[in-house]
Amino acid sequence: MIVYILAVFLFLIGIYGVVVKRNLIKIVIGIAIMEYSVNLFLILIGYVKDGTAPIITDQVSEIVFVDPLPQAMVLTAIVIGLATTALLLAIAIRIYKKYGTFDIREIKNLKG
Amino acid sequence: MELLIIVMLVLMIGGAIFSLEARDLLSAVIAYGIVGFGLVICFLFLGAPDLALVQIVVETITLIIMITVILNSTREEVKKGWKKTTAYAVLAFVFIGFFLYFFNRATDTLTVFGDHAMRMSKAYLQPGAAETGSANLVTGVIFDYRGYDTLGEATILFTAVIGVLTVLRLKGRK
Amino acid sequence: MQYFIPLFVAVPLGGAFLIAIIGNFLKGFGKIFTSIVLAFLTGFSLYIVFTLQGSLVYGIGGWELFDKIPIAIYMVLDGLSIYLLLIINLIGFLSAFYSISYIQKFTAENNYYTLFCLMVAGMNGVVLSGDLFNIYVFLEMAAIASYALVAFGIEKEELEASFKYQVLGGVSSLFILLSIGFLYWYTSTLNIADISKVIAKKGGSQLVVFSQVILLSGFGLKAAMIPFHAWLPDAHSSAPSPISSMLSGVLIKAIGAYVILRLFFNMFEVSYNTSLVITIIGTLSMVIGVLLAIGQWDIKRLLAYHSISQMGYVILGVGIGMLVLAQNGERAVAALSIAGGLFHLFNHAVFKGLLFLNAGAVEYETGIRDMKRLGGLSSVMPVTTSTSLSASMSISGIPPFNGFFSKLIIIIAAIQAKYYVLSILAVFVSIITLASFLKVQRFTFFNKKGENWIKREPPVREVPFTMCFSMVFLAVLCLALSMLIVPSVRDIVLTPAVDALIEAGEYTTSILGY
Amino acid sequence: MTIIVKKVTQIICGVIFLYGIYIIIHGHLTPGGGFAGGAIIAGAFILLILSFGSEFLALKKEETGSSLLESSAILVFLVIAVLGMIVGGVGIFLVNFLPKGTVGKLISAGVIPLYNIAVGMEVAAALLTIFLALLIYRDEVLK
Repeated sequence: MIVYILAVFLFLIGIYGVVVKRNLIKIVIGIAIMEYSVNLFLILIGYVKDGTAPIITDQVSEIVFVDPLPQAMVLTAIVIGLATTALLLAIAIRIYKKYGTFDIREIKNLKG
Repeated sequence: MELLIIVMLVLMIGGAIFSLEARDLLSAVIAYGIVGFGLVICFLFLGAPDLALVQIVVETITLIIMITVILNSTREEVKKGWKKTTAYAVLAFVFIGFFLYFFNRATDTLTVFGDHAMRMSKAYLQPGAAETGSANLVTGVIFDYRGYDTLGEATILFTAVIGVLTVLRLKGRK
Repeated sequence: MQYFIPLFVAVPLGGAFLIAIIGNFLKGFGKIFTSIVLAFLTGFSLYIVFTLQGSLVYGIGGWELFDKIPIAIYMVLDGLSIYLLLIINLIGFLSAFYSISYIQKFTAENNYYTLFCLMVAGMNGVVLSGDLFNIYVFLEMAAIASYALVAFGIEKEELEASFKYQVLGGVSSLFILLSIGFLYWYTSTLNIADISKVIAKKGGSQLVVFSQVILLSGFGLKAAMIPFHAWLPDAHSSAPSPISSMLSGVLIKAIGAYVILRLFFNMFEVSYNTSLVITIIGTLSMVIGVLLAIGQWDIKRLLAYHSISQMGYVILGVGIGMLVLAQNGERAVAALSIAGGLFHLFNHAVFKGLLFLNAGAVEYETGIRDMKRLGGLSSVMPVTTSTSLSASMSISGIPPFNGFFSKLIIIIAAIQAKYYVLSILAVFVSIITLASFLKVQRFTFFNKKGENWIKREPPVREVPFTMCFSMVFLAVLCLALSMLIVPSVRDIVLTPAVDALIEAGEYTTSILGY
Repeated sequence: MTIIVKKVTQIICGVIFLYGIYIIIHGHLTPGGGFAGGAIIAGAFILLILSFGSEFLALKKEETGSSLLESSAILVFLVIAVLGMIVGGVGIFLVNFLPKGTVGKLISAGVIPLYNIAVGMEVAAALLTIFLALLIYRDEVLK
């Protein structure tokens, strides 16, 4: 059970980063950390004791397989995470060019 | 197995905390890399080689993009105004406390790590290979049982690229 | 008939990819093709509205049940989803038609139409899918397309608004993914009907309540309900007008309100305290949204705050229905209040879309959004004035228009369900809405003389045809929709949507067959 | 970049590219598949651009070219999905209509290898376009 608590704790560190940090890049890092922790949490759920990767090789298939469904979900979630991070970084550069800083406090209405 | 995962998780949590607290943005991004590559190793332990492969390459490319962004701009983070940030920090810690408390209460009745009861994926494991014909069951699930997700998935990457191209164009209005 | 359901997602997707390729060579291809695609989809959904009995279930990839467990992804088309599809595609078509001339002021027109088609495809995908993770994937597609569209004109405040919207939207999507993980952990299946079956069998545990809270906060943020509304005023006021009319008219409904309804009616059992929480959030958004809107002078920010309060009406109507069902009061009152909520959902999409299009027309001609510097446009822009007059009257609930009827139903249902405080609040908020929209009308269109507009170097005259057409069409719709009160019309459109929510069991039997 | 980096890149780039193609083609046999292989191919190109500097390639043309490739690759993906509806005779979206073949062989999983190739091209072109967009933005801003 400790493993799940640590994974959710990593998620909460991401939330801490997003809420508290003033720097745009730190916020983007916070969101990316949250994405990684959710992906890990999903895979932790699908793990079966001493199960191996779900690939059928030709020898006698008596081995226990890990659950392939969370792996399909997480593959999608990783690429979604990449998509959001790329868009966030593109906007962060434009804001940096317009304001000359990554800090939220200078940027007018980005509070909250 | 569980011990290895716990060690990796502690390492990743340390990397995450360091990356959020680091003054220099470049070291923050590098520390963020610890979390990403720690995740790759966790995937390998948990029997998910597909994901480890995708994660390691995607993580490298994200790091390259982040470093390109940072080298275009400043590397130090402005530190001022302690009053406001501590208020937010206290708020965040309260939220973290509540979340963990409720999470712990909610999940004590659930299956322990490792004995996961399969219901939907029973169908993917037993006859899986025969019906989709692919030896790699995960690819079978991705492209055949849940191909609709992957269609949405590829479109999301396409949307992100068009979004980046629109945001990074030079002149917005005529 | 069943084989045409995937067209709702495949056609806009194919359209988006074709526009992305052909758009570079053929300049005007994007605008025409988007309007054709969306017109086809509107007609198709109208056709299905009239011919749909019960619900259509479509397994993707042709996989049968594996000893009574659904293993593939199912697309479910029942009364509620066809109702939403009609709204999405209708407002989508009108906004696309409106933006044919509005977007000429921007560069990269082709990307605009690609992202527009992708947003519509994402929303159609969310409304149609019966699988929890699939809803997340299409929700993310519509959300990323809307992040990029909010930042379309690369000005300072648009980039900030888009960044804030994306950070909050990203956090809420991750909450949703986390709760999907919890539900998969508890029920180890992803199909909505299957999850409700397993939860019914296993009995509600602490985890179900915990994931309900996270889901409600995640989708609450997408539907801009009160504790999570921070992103809405910035995002909706700085986006290009057809996009903000799509955003507040359709996106917060298809991604926010619809999924809350689907999950809390068809997946989880209707429990007393969750419906109480939903009703409280609805009333809070209704009241605080309108109070925030009074002090605004920028037209679009005022309209954005009003979206929050009108969404509060919708959630209030549905919340009262849930409360009555949870205390298993008589179903007629519950059906009436849910009908009121859903009817207001359609009305709000129509008149809020129209109001944003009017604000866009005013900005297109004069380039000013601040009401203090506007005035006397009625003599110069007759069409915009008349359509915005009809929209303002219907949002503040003046009899002949549709807003009045839907608010009336919600208030009657609140009284019948003996929640007198809520009905008084609803009337009070409607009066304040009337006051603030009179202010809008007086300042933008009527008080000063119009001739100084004509003397200005680009003379202010009426907006081009495509914008007028969409605005007039929506204004006519404002009147036509009040016909939904007539029982014969109501049974075709509104009652199947309400039944889809009231008889929750029927949703699961249609998929699982048992 | 120094001469050493350039020389090493010239050698490695080909191997990385080949490895990416191997991962895509054998997606349904060994771990990996469209997403992983596509990302590896994009990594090969990014390495090439990083080591040889951006003025070496005419970036602007590259970017439009790769975004064009990306949209056509995902269109191929959608066409295969819709083709299943028409050819499959039963008219079911995303059905695996090609013969399945024996499990372990290379040509074995019906439509899945085609999906793999389409998604691989799409992911490679997508990541490359994002990276090129950032570089072009940096050059134009510096100018």
